[in-house]
Amino acid sequence: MTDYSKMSEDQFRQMVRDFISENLPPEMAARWKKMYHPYKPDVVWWTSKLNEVGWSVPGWPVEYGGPDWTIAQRHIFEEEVFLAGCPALSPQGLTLVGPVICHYGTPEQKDFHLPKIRSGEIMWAQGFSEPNAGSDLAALQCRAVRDGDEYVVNGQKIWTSEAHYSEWVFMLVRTSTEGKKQAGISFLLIDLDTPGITIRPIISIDGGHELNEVFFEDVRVPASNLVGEENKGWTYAKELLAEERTFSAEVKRHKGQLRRIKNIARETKIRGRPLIEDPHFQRRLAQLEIEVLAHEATLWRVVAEEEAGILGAAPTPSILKVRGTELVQRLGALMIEALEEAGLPYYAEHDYFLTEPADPPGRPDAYGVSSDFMFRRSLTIYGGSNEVQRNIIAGQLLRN
Amino acid sequence: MTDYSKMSEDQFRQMVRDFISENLPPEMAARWKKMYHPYKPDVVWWTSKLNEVGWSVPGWPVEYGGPDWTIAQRHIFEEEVFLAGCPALSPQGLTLVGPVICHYGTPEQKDFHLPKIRSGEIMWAQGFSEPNAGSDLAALQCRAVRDGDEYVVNGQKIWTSEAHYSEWVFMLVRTSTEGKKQAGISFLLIDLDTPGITIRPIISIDGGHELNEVFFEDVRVPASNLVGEENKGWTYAKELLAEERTFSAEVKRHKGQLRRIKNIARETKIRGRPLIEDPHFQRRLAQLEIEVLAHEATLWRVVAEEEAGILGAAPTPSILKVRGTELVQRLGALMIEALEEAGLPYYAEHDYFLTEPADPPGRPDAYGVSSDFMFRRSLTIYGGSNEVQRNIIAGQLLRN
Amino acid sequence: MGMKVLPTEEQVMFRDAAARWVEQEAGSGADMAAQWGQFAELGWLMVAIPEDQGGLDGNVYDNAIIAEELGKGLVAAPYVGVAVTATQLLLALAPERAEAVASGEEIPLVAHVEAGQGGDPSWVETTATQAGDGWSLTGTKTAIIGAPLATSFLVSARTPDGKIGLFEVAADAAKVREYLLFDMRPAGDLVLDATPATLISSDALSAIEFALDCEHVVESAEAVGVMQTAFDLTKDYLNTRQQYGQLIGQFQALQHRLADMFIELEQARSVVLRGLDALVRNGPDRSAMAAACRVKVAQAGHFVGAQGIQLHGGIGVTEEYPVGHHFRQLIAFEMRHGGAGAQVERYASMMEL
Amino acid sequence: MGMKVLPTEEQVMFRDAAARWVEQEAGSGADMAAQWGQFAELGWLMVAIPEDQGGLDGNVYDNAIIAEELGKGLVAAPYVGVAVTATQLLLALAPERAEAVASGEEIPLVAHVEAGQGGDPSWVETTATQAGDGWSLTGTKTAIIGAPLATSFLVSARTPDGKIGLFEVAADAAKVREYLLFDMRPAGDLVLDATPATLISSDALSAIEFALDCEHVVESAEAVGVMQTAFDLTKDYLNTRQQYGQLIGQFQALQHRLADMFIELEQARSVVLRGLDALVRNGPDRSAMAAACRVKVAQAGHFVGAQGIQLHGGIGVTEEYPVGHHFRQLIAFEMRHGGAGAQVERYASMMEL
Repeated sequence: MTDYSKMSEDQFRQMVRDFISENLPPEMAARWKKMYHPYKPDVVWWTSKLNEVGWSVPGWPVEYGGPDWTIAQRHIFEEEVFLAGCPALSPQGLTLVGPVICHYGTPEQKDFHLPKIRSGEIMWAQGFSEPNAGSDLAALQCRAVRDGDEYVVNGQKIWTSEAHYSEWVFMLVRTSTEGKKQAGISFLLIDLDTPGITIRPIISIDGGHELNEVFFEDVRVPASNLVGEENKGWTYAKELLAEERTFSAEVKRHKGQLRRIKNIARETKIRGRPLIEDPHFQRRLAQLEIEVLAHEATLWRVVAEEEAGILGAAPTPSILKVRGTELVQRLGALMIEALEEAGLPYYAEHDYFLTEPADPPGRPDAYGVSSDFMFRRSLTIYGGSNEVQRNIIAGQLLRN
Repeated sequence: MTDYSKMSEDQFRQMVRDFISENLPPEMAARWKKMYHPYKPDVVWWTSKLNEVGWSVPGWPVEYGGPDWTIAQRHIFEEEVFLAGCPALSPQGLTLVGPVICHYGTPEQKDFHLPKIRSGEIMWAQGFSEPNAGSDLAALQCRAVRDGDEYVVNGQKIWTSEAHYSEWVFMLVRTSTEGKKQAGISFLLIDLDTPGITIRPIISIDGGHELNEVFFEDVRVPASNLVGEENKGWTYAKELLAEERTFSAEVKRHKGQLRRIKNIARETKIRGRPLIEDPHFQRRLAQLEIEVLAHEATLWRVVAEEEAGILGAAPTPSILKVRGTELVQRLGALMIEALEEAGLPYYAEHDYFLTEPADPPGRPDAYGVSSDFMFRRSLTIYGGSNEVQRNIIAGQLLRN
Repeated sequence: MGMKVLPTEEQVMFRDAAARWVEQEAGSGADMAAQWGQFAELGWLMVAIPEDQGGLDGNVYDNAIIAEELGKGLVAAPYVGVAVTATQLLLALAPERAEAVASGEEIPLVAHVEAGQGGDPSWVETTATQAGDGWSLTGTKTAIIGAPLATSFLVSARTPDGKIGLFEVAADAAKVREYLLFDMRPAGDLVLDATPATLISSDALSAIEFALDCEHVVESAEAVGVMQTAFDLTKDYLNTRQQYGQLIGQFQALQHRLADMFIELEQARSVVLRGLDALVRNGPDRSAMAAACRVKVAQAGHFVGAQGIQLHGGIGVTEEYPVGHHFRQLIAFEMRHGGAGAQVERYASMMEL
Repeated sequence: MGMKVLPTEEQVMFRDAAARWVEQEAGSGADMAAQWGQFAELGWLMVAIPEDQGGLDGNVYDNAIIAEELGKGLVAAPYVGVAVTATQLLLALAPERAEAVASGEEIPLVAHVEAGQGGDPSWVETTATQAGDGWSLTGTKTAIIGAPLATSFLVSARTPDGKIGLFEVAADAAKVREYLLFDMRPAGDLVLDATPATLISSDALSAIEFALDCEHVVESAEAVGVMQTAFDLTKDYLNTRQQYGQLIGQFQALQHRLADMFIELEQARSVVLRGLDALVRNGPDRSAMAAACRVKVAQAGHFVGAQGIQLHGGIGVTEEYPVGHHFRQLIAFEMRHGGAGAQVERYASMMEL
């Protein structure tokens, strides 16, 4: 295995770029630069490609196939693959449930699941939110009742990204109603082919299909699919989210947006002059680029502090999430403004994302921009709404 | 008495302009265009001048000397006198306690106080806030205990504008601790020459002196100075504030600020070019001018609805206050930006505002701009902080 | 301050009728052509047409009142485009045509906007050349809302003498590239390639400017309607949805957001009244006020729509819940006529300095 | 991502020493001259000077660490102006002078800013003409913080060949119009009217640019200190002040405001590290990063200072409570070098398009 620890950041970055230019098909890159919802065939193909060199699971322990990158290297990798237009890997398996299985899974769970996650052979959905457990996740009610060596699951999950083309789902289920509401929650792995599961699409306001509702009716799940101990699922879920504390910063997306805004503003001619030459537009763009710089520097600070084993400013993940998501929306707003009427046509990633979307009329550089702008309203809502994040930040500050 | 009801708005406006140009000494106008704290000699002189034609108390009932203007006419008047640089009338007597005495005062109170308020002979301070009763005004603790035909007042008031050059103060005092905290409050008039009163200046961060703390130690006040009934003061105070529901919109100040920003931006040359010609600056200015237009149109709507006897959007005063005060601060920020370093020198309205301030070095058009910017931080705090106003707005919306 | 604020009795009747219509018909699945017949019957297409031309002798205020109600229901039929923009243009340049529009018999749509115009009505790159007795036009007009319904297009084009003329192209003689806007309203681009056209006026710029100013303001009124519903949905949601064992409307941070939404909504409503006033007065500030109107309403709409979604949480981004539809239409409003930024620039160019 | 984030042990020592000094001396009423002697003794004036010129061989990071602590205490003595701007300029153009500055014996201040410069270092209208053996300068340099303490001024001026030279004018030979800034720091304008001066360099622009970039970043670090105290005061106040029978820190709207203040503070702190990194690397992005630093810190400071006052309520606008003083100094920071808006423009002019 390559020893990455000896590489400078520039060397590492160059290595990633070389890999991409040798392996990423240009038509796939072109497709991904306009798309914003996952397209399964590309995702699976690219996951397996990365797996060949051991790069599909940068966050995993070495003994389970992780490449032993520093946090900084992981960020460089993420940025490079994103900006080059590589297919977005599905995070549920690779970065969410994978590490939990690594840490808490039984030997059988590890043997069965980890290789299939790494290679992209099995894709995962995350079953956490419920209709009445959104911001207040611990209020979840989907029940799993032990019956012999099985759990019988009844209930509903919602906002389940990619469930319609995933093979498995990892769930938080209620196994006890005693004590605090956080106390009776367990972490369960379920094969989506199990009888009793119904998946219903949720179409989002961009016209796309990424989200789903999943209904469970007397779904019988082997007890051996329980991860860790019964009623301790809340702890694992929290660790799973904390593990990724710096990866919700969205910096790579901001950089992609800045590039795309500049491209659009070069192409948009207002009364014959490229918009990019308008002093007012330039300064608004400069202002946002400065915001991105400061945000990226915050990310770097946190990464350096993490690598040095220092906790740093305590509510860091919340800060990165709030600022990162809000910047995505502000950049999106400037981008649609730069498009004027050219951004108005509906760009339908319509066919449930199992086929490539059709191109609407108009400028190719406008494809998907306004749809993406619509869909990204969700950024400030999911994963703990920004209101919840601000509660967390203030709570930590005022306790200290 | 002139019948103003027959006048068109344009005629009315012209009449006010004519009066100003005939009566306002040019040096006084020049002084007021750079000042932002009241300067007593000018205030008294101008009040008496307006009183000669019956214009010092536009909000009073006709029988007590009000000119019977429409609400629209009052706004036109306010705007014209402000923009012409007339001394700012002291609101405490003329627009706050005056109408309360008109409605609830005894005949003796009316005979003694109203003429002296109208003419500017007696100036008033408002004793409402206390150190522990700010946003939560009804928590006030300054006690007035009945002793024969006197009240004995003990306690403290704070943020008392202009107390240091006022002759009287109107107070909310606690006369009972029974029932709800709003229930035991009375409305009392106190001569500031009464023994036991100590006035201590509060210097604000602009270096100016407008605010005071007032301490009351066994201050004996004739019981005949009670307004209305004992323990009903909260009602009168609320009416007093509601009476002026459209006059906290600050539109006249916004218009003055826009004028001044444009003047400054014409004078500020950046690398040889007037700032006013910079397209970026122009558009930011345009944005704020549009905000002012929309806000002014809201004021007009509310005035028209009031005159038609329709209540309109219920939390109107709070909306006007929140938006009006925040716009003053945004305009102030653009103004100091337009000044660059020329706004840095300290402009001291230092001599407790009984003398005219000295001019600092630098551009005369910069005088007072940054000091005013500092002082206007108070706008979003006093008179019910903007946080309290938003509570009020949301409370009314969510009840309906 | 003499701005008209309160509706007349007649206007209240129109408003109530429109509200009833929206409630009954807007989601009924009836096609736009059928709805158009109803608009004509209800008299909505003739409110701003003088009595002697067969109209109801009202003005843009009446259009605005109807448009606001249609906005509440996200009605896609191009009411403003026909009953305001095209109607005003014809009243100025070919008043004898107004009656046929009012009756619903003809549905002309103005084809003026071009890519790169940046909200400046005088920037027209489409050219008109004389071809025998008639004219022929070349260029592309974009984002014509309701294009599939049009019977003809009123097209601005630069004539050989450098002036901007107005021409008419019959819908069946035109090449229209139809598409949906992202807010699901049908629209189209008019692709002119030496397309034959009839001359209406050889010097039409000032009439076009007036008609577009009317469009800015009345479309703003429509957007206020869109916003109002987004606000109402959000307010009701805060009074219904529970999290952490209480109504989410009891959380102060959400209360303050709702207050800010309401303030913006009120500012938008007010500036529309000011815009209408400026149209009727038709003074030197008319175009500046129309631009201001568009800017303020677009920005307020962006904020109210986005926060409406945010306060709904996940359900707000779904197709099956309405608040996101309102957001989309508000964003489409913001992006039209060069976008709100271009309208700020336009205001700045007219601002007293 | 190789940006230096964590302080060295030596830097931690400096930070602790500066924090102690601020605690003991900052409000002690000692005059600036006395404080200056202490700065020299503590070695703070020599941290960025190479060892072979008698310094401690550190760099602007060390200056920034000290400046941040001085900012927390609103120390008026012109530490950044002398130990960073003047020192860097002399190190580039007259390194033999550095030792006298480090010892506190000489206190030169850079006189470069002119009205109308708009943050562009190359816009200099002050002129230098040769007069016999020496030079004579005419023009006005403005907003020199700490001017009353200066022993000399390092003045930029345009020479007859069109280049920008650097000159020195002794304080006792100069006409200084002294005044207070609104944040109560002593400052002054240098009024040059055929004033005799000594030439230091006849082609100084690039050294001036470097020194000013250092000033931008280290002054930003100082402003972060100012902001930190404003934030801490506010946080403590929310944990102390009661209204409506509870700690005001329990109101969610105020909690969220505090969270936003903290986010801005953290962004400001981060961008300063990035600015320092750019100075040390001295690559093509140096000036852009310095401008970005100034912009972000100024805007964050404006927000944090203003909200600090707002959350304090009435007491926040009083002279006797500190949070307003911090706001004032943050606004003064924002207005310097053409103001934050001019720095955005400067960044935009260097941005990759």
